[in-house]
Amino acid sequence: MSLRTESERELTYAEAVFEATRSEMRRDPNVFVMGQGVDDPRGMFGTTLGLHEEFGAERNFDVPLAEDAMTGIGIGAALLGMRPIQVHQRMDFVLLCMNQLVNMAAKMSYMFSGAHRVPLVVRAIIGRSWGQGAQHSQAFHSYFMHVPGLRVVAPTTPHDAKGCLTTAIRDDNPVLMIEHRMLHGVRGVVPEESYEVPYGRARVLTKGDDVTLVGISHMALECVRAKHLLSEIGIEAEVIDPVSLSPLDVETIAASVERTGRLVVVDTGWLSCGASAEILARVFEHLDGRRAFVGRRMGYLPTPCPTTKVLENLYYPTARSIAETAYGLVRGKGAAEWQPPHADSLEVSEFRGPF
Amino acid sequence: MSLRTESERELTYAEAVFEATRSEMRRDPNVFVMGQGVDDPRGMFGTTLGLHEEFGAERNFDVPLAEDAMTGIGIGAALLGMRPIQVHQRMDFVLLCMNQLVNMAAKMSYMFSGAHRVPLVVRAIIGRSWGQGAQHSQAFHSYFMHVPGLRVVAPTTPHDAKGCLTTAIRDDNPVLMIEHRMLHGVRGVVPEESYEVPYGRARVLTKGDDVTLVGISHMALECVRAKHLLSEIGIEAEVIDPVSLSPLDVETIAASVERTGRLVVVDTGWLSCGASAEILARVFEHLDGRRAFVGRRMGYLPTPCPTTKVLENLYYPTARSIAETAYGLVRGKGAAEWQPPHADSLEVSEFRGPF
Amino acid sequence: MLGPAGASRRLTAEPMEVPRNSGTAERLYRSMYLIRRVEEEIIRLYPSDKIKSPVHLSIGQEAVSAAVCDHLERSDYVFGTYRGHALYLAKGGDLPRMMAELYGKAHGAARGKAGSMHLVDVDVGMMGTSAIVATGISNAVGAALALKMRRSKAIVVCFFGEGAVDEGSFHESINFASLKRLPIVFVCENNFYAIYSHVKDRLAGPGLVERARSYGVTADRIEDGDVLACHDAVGSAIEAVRRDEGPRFLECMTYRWRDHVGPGEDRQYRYRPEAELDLKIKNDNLAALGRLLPPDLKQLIKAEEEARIAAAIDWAEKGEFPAASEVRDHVFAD
Amino acid sequence: MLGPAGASRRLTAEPMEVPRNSGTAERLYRSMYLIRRVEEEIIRLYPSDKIKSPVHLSIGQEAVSAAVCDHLERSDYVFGTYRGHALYLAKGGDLPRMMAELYGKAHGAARGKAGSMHLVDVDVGMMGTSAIVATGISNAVGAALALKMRRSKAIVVCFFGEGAVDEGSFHESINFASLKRLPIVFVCENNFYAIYSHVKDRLAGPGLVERARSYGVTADRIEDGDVLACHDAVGSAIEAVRRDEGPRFLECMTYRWRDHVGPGEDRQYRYRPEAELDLKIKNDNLAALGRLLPPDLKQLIKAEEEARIAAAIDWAEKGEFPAASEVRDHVFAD
Ligand SMILES: Cc1ncc(C[n+]2csc(CCOP(=O)(O)OP(=O)(O)O)c2C)c(N)n1
Ligand SMILES: Cc1ncc(C[n+]2csc(CCOP(=O)(O)OP(=O)(O)O)c2C)c(N)n1
Ligand SMILES: [Mg+2]
Ligand SMILES: [Mg+2]
Repeated sequence: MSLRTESERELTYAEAVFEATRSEMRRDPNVFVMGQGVDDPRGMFGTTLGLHEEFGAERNFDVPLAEDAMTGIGIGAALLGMRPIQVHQRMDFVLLCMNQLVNMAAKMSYMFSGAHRVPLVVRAIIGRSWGQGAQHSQAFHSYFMHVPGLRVVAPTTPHDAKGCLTTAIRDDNPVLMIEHRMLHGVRGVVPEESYEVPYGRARVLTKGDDVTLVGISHMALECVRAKHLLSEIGIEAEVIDPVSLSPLDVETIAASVERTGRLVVVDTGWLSCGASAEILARVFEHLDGRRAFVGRRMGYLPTPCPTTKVLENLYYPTARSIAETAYGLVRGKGAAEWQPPHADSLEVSEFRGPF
Repeated sequence: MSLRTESERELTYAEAVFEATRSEMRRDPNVFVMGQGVDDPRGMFGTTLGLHEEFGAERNFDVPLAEDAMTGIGIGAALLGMRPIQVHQRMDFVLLCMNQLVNMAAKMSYMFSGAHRVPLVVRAIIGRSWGQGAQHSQAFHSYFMHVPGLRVVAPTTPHDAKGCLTTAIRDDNPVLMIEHRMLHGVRGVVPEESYEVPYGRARVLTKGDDVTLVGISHMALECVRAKHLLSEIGIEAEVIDPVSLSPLDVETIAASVERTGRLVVVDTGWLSCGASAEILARVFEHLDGRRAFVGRRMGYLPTPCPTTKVLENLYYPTARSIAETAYGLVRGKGAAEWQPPHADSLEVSEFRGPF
Repeated sequence: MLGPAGASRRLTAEPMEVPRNSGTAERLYRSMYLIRRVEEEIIRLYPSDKIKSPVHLSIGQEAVSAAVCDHLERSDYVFGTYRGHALYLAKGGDLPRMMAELYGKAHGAARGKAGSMHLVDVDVGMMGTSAIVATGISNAVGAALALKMRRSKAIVVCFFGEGAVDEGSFHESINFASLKRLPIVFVCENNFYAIYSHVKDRLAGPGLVERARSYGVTADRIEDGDVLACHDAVGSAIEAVRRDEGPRFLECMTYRWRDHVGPGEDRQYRYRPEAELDLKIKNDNLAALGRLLPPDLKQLIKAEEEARIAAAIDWAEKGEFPAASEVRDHVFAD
Repeated sequence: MLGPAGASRRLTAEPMEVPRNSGTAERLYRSMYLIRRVEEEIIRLYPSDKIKSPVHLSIGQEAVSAAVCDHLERSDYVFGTYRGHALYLAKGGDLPRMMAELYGKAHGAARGKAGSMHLVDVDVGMMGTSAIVATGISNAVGAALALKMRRSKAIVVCFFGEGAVDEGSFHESINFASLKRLPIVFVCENNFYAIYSHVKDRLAGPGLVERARSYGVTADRIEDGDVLACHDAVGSAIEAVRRDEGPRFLECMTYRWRDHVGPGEDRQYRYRPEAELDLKIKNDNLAALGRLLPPDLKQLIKAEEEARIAAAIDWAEKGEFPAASEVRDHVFAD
């Protein structure tokens, strides 16, 4: 998917992340990158590749395997006005630094009544495919959406990846940026100049009157694919990418649901107490009985992620399962069975890892 | 609040927790307690007081300040058939052991296809009052509700505290039991014999046709108080205590909302991606347009917890604010303003800490 | 809002001649006396329920903060724990604003949002304290990293109890500090207990100093009882860090007289031998230091500090509580 | 479902006379040969896309698992990491079920849910592996705690890379193990690298052995290159643990020949000197050990193991994938 704007230059998502990082490092000497392997020959899937060559070893450095302290160290540096960017190759590892992120970073501004600010960016990559298994496939964005004092963004397009990261780096508050591994190779138009993508503004990716599909991160792609499947049988889906999860642009989503009367929220994560629960609840509260609607949540199965492909394929929502769900909502209980054609997700099916 | 059953013996919540622990330790030599200060002269607010005297120092022992490894050690012992009970004086500290709970305990049964089981009980105490501040007042039950493979219980009454803990200890799966510090001193009828409170069964505490109030943990008490305030002006609230959060008994709650058409979920925690979002979403999905209803979520303000009393008082839902919210739902937009009388929560107002 | 004019932020009395190490003894006595007396006032005030938050007192432990901070510039940074009154005061934190903070008032150090457990005064480099054990240590290391990246001459001192060494976070932090040779002093206040748990029941092996050395960090154990000796030992460690010789670790032996939390005593719990406590009280560091000062100088110091304390309490009591609207302020920096 | 009859779980060939330490050399050679060849087969099979999960190979590191496990009973427990093929095989894990697991088949060690990163075979005490670095260490300590509480004679051995020592969890775990004198051996396979990051860029101070000693744990460094010497050193440590002398720490120097993950080489990344790698390959432990065995014995072992491997792959390939309904099984123990 590429959203064409004035400029026609295309980059991959990984390149867009790299570009935002490099241009902010050029702009502000306080910006630096720290993380396991950020300066290694693979450069975090290319997103940090060689930054130490331009900016010196002090501004793009490898760290010990010590997620808790390294997060605390980032916070401490931020207290003195540095602007660290930390990267986790898998979001599963942030479970080791929840204490610093939630008990410290999120609270320091409030607890000290503004005496401190924590301009910290944490990039966390959600793994998928090629047998990532139970411990390399998890998505914990809801954990951060739960906590006041943190911002959470989950850009889907290269354009938004660059813009969200730029906004995050310039923000004086701790920001979690969620990147889906399946998006790193996806291409899209990215302006060369710097720009910020604002918090709390959802993007309507496609217009439609029959059903609202909200897709988070990689699931926005699958929703667009589902939309095409649905179009073929005359159902017009409006696809919305929230982009920013905290704060969340409930107005845009609710306005769409007000028209369509039907909502499917598709998350790259579990449902229970997840982002999809929050979005559904927020739309419900927002419409507040003024407009009846029906809604569904989709996401990971309520199990750990199985490794074997045959089971892993069942674990994730697909364009097809999203289309089926939307179809069920639109046509209602009595409708004829509809089996949408298979829609290939090349970024998944062609992925060969190794991680 | 005491739910009178056949027996009339009353215990405090803390005593009920103690009794369940002691009787399971007598019943099964594999049960043991480990945690910071469990064998100290205060015995975790009395819940573990002197257990080492009856069962020996090996079965109720203090541990270093090392939440991550101690959790992993509990898991390792459980793999060999022991049944550890771990206690965190404050739930805020579980952020240090999220990795072991989520990446290991929750996954071992599935990841190894049943080759392992993890009979671990983690008791986590939510702090409140007497200036606990931002880092000693948090409630993270939604984090555990999010993750497949964990069970989460949040008993409100001494009766359920004993029964839930007994169920948890006998369960071959990891269970989080959430205890609210404000409940430890609350008295209620507790049978002397052992009994299990089953997962996934909510309790209807009071019947009513006008509005459904769902109160989690300590908030169930406040909902009962709110119910009394509402009664005085002729509004009958049905108060439901979910008791078990994962699995959740959505049927009972939805059946009530189907009657009342109005739902207020009151959590002792933040709203965003919280238990209240999940409950609201589940009820919405369950009724699935068959019955329109309006709903509200209440919980912590979307801020860290302030220390000073004047602000802390604003931070938590109260019987009064719950009653006001319910009143608004029942009487609708045009209704006259109603200021419910103050209902004292003695367990809060008389609490003098120190922790 | 600043404190009353009389309450200057730094301890500015001129040094006077006293038997040994005169200026130092005077400064340390003044600092320790202030800490002791402020906390005694907290004990006195606590039953009134005006201080509605847990307090963790440093009575008995004053020497460590006083001795360390005496070597620090205002531009140096310190990080501490919930047991933070002593550090806040020794580093020159504003006393009236501390008292107002304990009272939960709007003119408190953090407008009442922090309470005793989260004292902060960035103007003097008191960077705040955490109530989650050991979590401030990595923050302190991060501050030292920032100083190094900026080629600053300032240093960081990080205070924590021996209980914090149990936490993995300590190890990750000291390893990184050593790896990058950061300008930081780790000051472990070993008071033997974490709540009611003795260090020997939590810490395996030859001891804290050996732990630190296993990270390539020069480490010393400083015995309790001689404040001036402690001051000297701390001084050379700090000088080494200033000379960019990499981090230092100091195990400062000390002892808490009061209960872990709250204003009371804790003899009734019998978790520690009464004789152990009695001996510490008998060998009171503050009294011993006082004996080195001429009586009239001592009296002068006392009078001055008493006046500051009284003024601070008075100022704190008079202030307003924050307005309800403040509850939503500062969730984010703007 | 068990593997084919030919694939016995334990390595049961009778010892024979060889120059030095005959039975031992034979057993170790057999074990190491099996590991090497199984992984070479994985390399061969990988391009077929039949193994759809990351593999972390132990080629070059076989000696450690082989030498340690040779001293273990079936009733002893081991915990390992995602780089777990060697440990699984050395502890006597079922080879056909391992291969089926890599293929994601229903008759795999965990019915396809685990893949290469989470090998398990509780029947032989292979307690499973974690893909989150260092997290298995505390689980192993917990198992040792359970053994001690039950007065069992069994012991636990915990394997991890030197990268795991960076994690606070290691420190918390070894401290507790030492405090309680638990029957556990910590085996750190120091292959110098965590992915492409050299240990000297992550580990401050005098070294791993000194770290362990600072917890009161007896610790030894065992050099790479002499498998029988390694076997002896490991043996005495294990015997000490069996005599209830408390935990031991062994730093086993070793080297990974292949890329961190995947079947390939990694010379193109130039993160390590080629000469370093070449020297290790030249001094191949397996080949060196083989030179101690009579040629015909060696041939016999090879033939036997090749037959087992071929049978295992054949069996794995033939099996079915799990049914769709299995995706929801085992979230909870029933
Ligand atoms: C991570 C964490 N675990 C447990 C606690 C509960 N707790 C508060 S203070 C304390 C003891 C700390 O002892 P030490 O570090 O020696 O400091 P001291 O109180 O002696 O000054 C404990 C266990 C906590 N606040 N944080
Ligand atoms: C907690 C955690 N952090 C980071 C990673 C990513 N990671 C996977 S393996 C690895 C290197 C581990 O090195 P080492 O422990 O030496 O083991 P080796 O791979 O050399 O056998 C890293 C950093 C992880 N899996 N878990
Ligand atoms: Mg202490
Ligand atoms: Mg390694």
